[in-house]
Amino acid sequence: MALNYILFAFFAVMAIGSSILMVTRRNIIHSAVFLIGALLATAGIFLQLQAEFLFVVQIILYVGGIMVLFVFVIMLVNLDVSMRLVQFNRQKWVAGVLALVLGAQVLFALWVGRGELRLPAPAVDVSPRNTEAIGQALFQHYMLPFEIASILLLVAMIGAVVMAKRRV
Amino acid sequence: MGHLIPPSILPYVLPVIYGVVIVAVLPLMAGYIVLLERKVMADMQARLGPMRVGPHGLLQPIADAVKLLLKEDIIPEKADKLMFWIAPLVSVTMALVAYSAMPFGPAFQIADLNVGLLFILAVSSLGIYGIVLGGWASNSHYSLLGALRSAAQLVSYETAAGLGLVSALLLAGSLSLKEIVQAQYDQGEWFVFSVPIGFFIYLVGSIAETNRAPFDLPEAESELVAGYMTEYSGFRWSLYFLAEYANMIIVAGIATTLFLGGWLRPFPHFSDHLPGTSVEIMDGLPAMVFLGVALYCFWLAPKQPVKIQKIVMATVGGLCIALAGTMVAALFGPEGVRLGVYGGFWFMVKVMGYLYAFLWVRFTFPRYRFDQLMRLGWRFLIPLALVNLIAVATAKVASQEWGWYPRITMILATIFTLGVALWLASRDAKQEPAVEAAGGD
Amino acid sequence: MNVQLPFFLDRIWLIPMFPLITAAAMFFFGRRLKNNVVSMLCAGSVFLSFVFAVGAFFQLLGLPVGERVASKILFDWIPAIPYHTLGGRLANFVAPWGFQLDPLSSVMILIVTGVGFLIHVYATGYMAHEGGYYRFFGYLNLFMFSMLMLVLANNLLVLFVGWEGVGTCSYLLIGFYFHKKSASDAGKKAFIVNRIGDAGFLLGIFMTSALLGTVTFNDIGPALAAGHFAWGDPRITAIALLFFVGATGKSAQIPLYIWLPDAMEGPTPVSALIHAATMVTAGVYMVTRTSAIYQLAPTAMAVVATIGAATALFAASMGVVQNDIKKVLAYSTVSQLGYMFLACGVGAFTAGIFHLMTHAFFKGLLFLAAGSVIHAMSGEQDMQKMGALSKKIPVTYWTMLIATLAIAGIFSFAGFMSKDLILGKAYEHDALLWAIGYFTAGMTAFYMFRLIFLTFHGQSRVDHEVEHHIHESPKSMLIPLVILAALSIIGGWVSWPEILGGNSRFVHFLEPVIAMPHEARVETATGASSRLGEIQLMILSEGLVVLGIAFAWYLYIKRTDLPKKIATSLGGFYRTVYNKYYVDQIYDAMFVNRAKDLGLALGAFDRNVIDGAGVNGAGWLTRAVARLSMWWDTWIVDGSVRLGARIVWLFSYPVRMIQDGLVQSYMLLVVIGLIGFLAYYWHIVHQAVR
Amino acid sequence: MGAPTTMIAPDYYLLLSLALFTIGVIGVLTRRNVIIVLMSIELILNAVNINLMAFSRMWGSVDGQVFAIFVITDAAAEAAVGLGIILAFFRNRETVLADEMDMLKW
Repeated sequence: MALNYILFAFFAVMAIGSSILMVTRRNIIHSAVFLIGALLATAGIFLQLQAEFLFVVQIILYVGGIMVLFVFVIMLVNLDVSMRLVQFNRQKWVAGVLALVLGAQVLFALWVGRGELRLPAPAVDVSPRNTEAIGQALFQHYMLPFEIASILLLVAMIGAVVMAKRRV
Repeated sequence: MGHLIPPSILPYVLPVIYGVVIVAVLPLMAGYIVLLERKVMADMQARLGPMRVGPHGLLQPIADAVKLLLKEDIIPEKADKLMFWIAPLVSVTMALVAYSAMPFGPAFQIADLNVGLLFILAVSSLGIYGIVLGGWASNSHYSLLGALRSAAQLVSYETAAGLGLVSALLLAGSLSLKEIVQAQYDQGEWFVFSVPIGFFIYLVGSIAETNRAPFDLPEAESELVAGYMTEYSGFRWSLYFLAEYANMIIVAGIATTLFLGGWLRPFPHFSDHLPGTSVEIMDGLPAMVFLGVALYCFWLAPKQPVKIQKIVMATVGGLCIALAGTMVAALFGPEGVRLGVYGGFWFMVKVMGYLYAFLWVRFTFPRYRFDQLMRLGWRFLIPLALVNLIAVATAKVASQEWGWYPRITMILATIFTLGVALWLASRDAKQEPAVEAAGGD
Repeated sequence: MNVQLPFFLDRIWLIPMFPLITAAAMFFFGRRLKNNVVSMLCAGSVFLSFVFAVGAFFQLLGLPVGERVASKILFDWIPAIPYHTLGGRLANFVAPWGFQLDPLSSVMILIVTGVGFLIHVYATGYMAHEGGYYRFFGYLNLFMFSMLMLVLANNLLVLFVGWEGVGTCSYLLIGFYFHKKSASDAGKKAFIVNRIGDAGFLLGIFMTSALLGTVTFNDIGPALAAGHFAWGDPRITAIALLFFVGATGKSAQIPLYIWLPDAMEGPTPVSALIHAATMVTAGVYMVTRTSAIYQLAPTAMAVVATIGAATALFAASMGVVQNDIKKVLAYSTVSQLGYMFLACGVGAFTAGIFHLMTHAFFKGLLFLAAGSVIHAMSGEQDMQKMGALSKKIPVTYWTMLIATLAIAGIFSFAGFMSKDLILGKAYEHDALLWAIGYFTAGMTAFYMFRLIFLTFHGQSRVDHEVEHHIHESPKSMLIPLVILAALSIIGGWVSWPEILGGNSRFVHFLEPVIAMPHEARVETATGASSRLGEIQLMILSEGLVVLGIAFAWYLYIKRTDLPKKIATSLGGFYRTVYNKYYVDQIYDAMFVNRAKDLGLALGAFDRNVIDGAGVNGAGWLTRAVARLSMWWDTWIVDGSVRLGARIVWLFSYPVRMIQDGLVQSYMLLVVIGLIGFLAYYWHIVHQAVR
Repeated sequence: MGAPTTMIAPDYYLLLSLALFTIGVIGVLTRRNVIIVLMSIELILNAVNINLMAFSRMWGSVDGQVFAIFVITDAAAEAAVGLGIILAFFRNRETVLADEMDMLKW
């Protein structure tokens, strides 16, 4: 019913708008905040797609973790220098146009395949235990990728420590 | 009353009501927690504390609130207006949103997400943005430093506290708060008794997360005037204040739900019915307590110096009488109402106990240095939490797969973890770094 | 011979070792040692050698006359090398590091160690106030070692080692005051002149080994016998002459005597030890040692005798006119050496060695006494500035007088015995040689007493500042004087001639070393019969000596004005003699300057022809070629390379424009590629659809 | 949450993710500030996640969500390392501008 569309529209508009603002702001902090907004909107989209676990993970990891890191770094590096500079580089026009062309191509793809994708009729409870299902898939079917991802995180952590360490 | 409202919006009615109630009650609660704090502090320091406003300062919170609302709202010249304006809102909003999954009672809950616990953690972890942005926006070094400190502190201690929670989650086997409480009911004991070390870790972590003493470095008066709140005043400041106390209540609620059996009354399985009725005798206890308080108030009322105070004290007594009445009435009312009322009562009692522990710690321990704080978090709590987690998991496997007696396994796991804790503590005591590390990163 | 020898004989090799050890000690830590420690060590080591020498000597006497030879071989220095001698025999060249003690070398080591010890003691007093004390004694001990090696060697090569060693030490000690130019020049002169002699000696050694197939003394006689060499075989004569060249170098005979007078630049003890007592006699010793060869070379013998006699007369004539006290002694040394060679030349090797011994006594004494005089005169050496010192330094005076009597050959003094033995042998051999020797004896008496009178008698001509602190020398200097004086008196008695009722024991003691070929013996036997007897000869010489002494007294005590008159009356001749017959100048003109010219010529050749035409020309050529190839490299090779690089650079220009190192432009390229890919993909799909 | 009775066609989600993706690409290509470039990359990853979500919902399986988890993991790792690099670079060169980071040219 309508509420669903309303929610989707709200989240979508919020996501697109704040991401546009994110890209265009001069002040990096504002950009970060708008990115947070976009991420929260995406989380809302997830929730609407009945992926509660991903919704929470999105908030905890992205918003509560990664973006905190970003804000940290932004506050560590000197802002007002970069704020007074030109914000866009030489190739902005051609780049923008090319990006739009790319988008247009994909849009064309969507247009060609319009209406062929359908969501199944909602079961009375679509995976009520979303978390358990993900856990099962993650720890049984995707065990190896999971471990590899953990190793990836370890490596990233070490790399970050080495990088950010002073006198290195 | 089902026919009064169209069925289409029926599922959304009750949550809205609950939400309004919470938003209305919370500031009041926060104010009175402050009063409680000051009273406890005075008691521990052999003083009286606020006595002027209202009998025994009972009206002090209201006076403070009025003063804060009437104060001039100052925005620094060089501040980033937008952020300066948004930050407190973010804090308080996130704090309030977190309540939407908090089960005050079996029925008294806005939304029972099946990831409720994670949801609360996530949302409350967003409160950090309020602090960081506010500190950055006020364009003052004290504020920025305080903000960065509190951000670092939160990020570090969230991990430890979360790991402490997971040990309880293992026993519960669900992320839905309602089911967690239910699991404690089924297993017949609060998880604080099963995983005491997890509870301890969460206690410390929650104190640090809410920037309370002895971990209140972000607003350490002696170092940076008031941390991220230095440039704030009046209403915005009170918003931060509200957010802080709301967060305290949230962490207390989480601890209550996971470790203290949520809305369950003590000895939930003990049942002794009033003869001829289905009334549990133990349910009479709250009514008795309220009644006693009411009688005390009435006994005090004539002794009050001023007339208005007499009246106020009497009012309080009447309030308590009314509460006792409701409780008794609830005993004979429909099942749902009874559960809700009593659940809410016990829940709040436990929350208050937890907060009392907060205050107690605050007035007992001196403030930490920043490097000490970080070391405690990263080198003691997190490893201990991990070990605890493994031990508990092993114990659970032992009791489930190999059929060992659950309590024995839990006790063994606890003892093992205690040993590890002692070893960690001795190791840290051995290598106490120099003071020059103060100020940390 | 591996029969068990008695103690000292078995350890003769130790005798040179003691001085060597102390010398090494001096060179390594001498700088840190106190003077008295140094003198104790050095004199002590020499004394130890002396003790061993005496012991060895008496144990040698203990052996029967036939086999009085003890040889000790430490190890093979040069292992055996088989080769063919000129005689065509297959020989085995081996140079063992061997020592040999027989009557001859025993006498030598006694002289060397005894006199050497006394002179060490003397030097401790004489050098007390000189710098480089330890250096001096180090050199001195090194000299002792070399000299003992020389006299103890059992083959020519080891002897040559000692020979060179003593030459080096003499060089070092003459130039001891190296800061004085004259001293260092004198040292160099001595060294270079010795080189000439040594070259001859070395050639002699080569010829010996080539001809006889051995260099060991004991094997030379048998080798000669086995070779059936005729009497006067020219090859043998050549060897003998070459050896004699070496001897003239070392023993300061004509024509190589010129270094010895200059050698007086060295400290007086050095003059006494090296340039009077021991080293300069090495030539005589060597000739005696190889007497077996000389016996077969009458020509060489004649040359030796002639040279010896000529040197004796010549040097004596120069000694007459010298005013430097040490120079006088130096020339007298030369002439006495001439006597010794005269003796060797006439086949009286034993007489030569005998005179060597006595000469070591009194000439050493003379030098030491002169040193004492110089010491008293605080460095003054000119006799014109002396006189009437006999009262002031009596001990020196008396000892020096005894030595003078000895050298003059007054009866019963050591000099008398040896000199008259030589004169007698010479007379037996050839009257002319005897006449020369006889006349020289008179001159010797004359100039020696001239020295005595000028120095000790008459009225004093001493400068006043020197006058008042003339003093007798310390005990350490006087005691050796006294001992040597005693030796100068009695030293000759070991060989009291038969005619005077004695038995010339010393001569007989040396006899077995000197192998007398029968021809020579026959010849001398015939020669001895017809002329005057020994007694008459002795009386004649005594008379001449007394005459010379009286003449000296008349000229330098009675009529002190006469010498000037004589000098002026025969001016040219006098000046010639006074300037040593201009020999040095002649040598300079004949050899030294020629050598210099040759060197200059060679240098010029080297500079102009070799460097100029050869090296520089080659360099110029190379440079030219290099410049050419450089041009080629720069323009052709590098040019082509650069051309290629240039081309690549040109064509790479657009690509390089893309590679600006900016992440975002790379990203842009990625996007472009994506667009292209999608476009192509859609093209495919379109065709598939259609 | 009450289960919605009618579903939205996946096209909408795809459009949304396309929009976010394009915006992210523009940001990556045009902004000079490296931090914003990184944030734009995060945005792109989000667009991808939306796609994954939509399809996993469409097929009714959680695989898409699992992949989304991996994507988020990658995003975390990338953010950590990238920000570390930026910090180090800022410490050395006092700049956060992408077009001044051309030390590896040619």
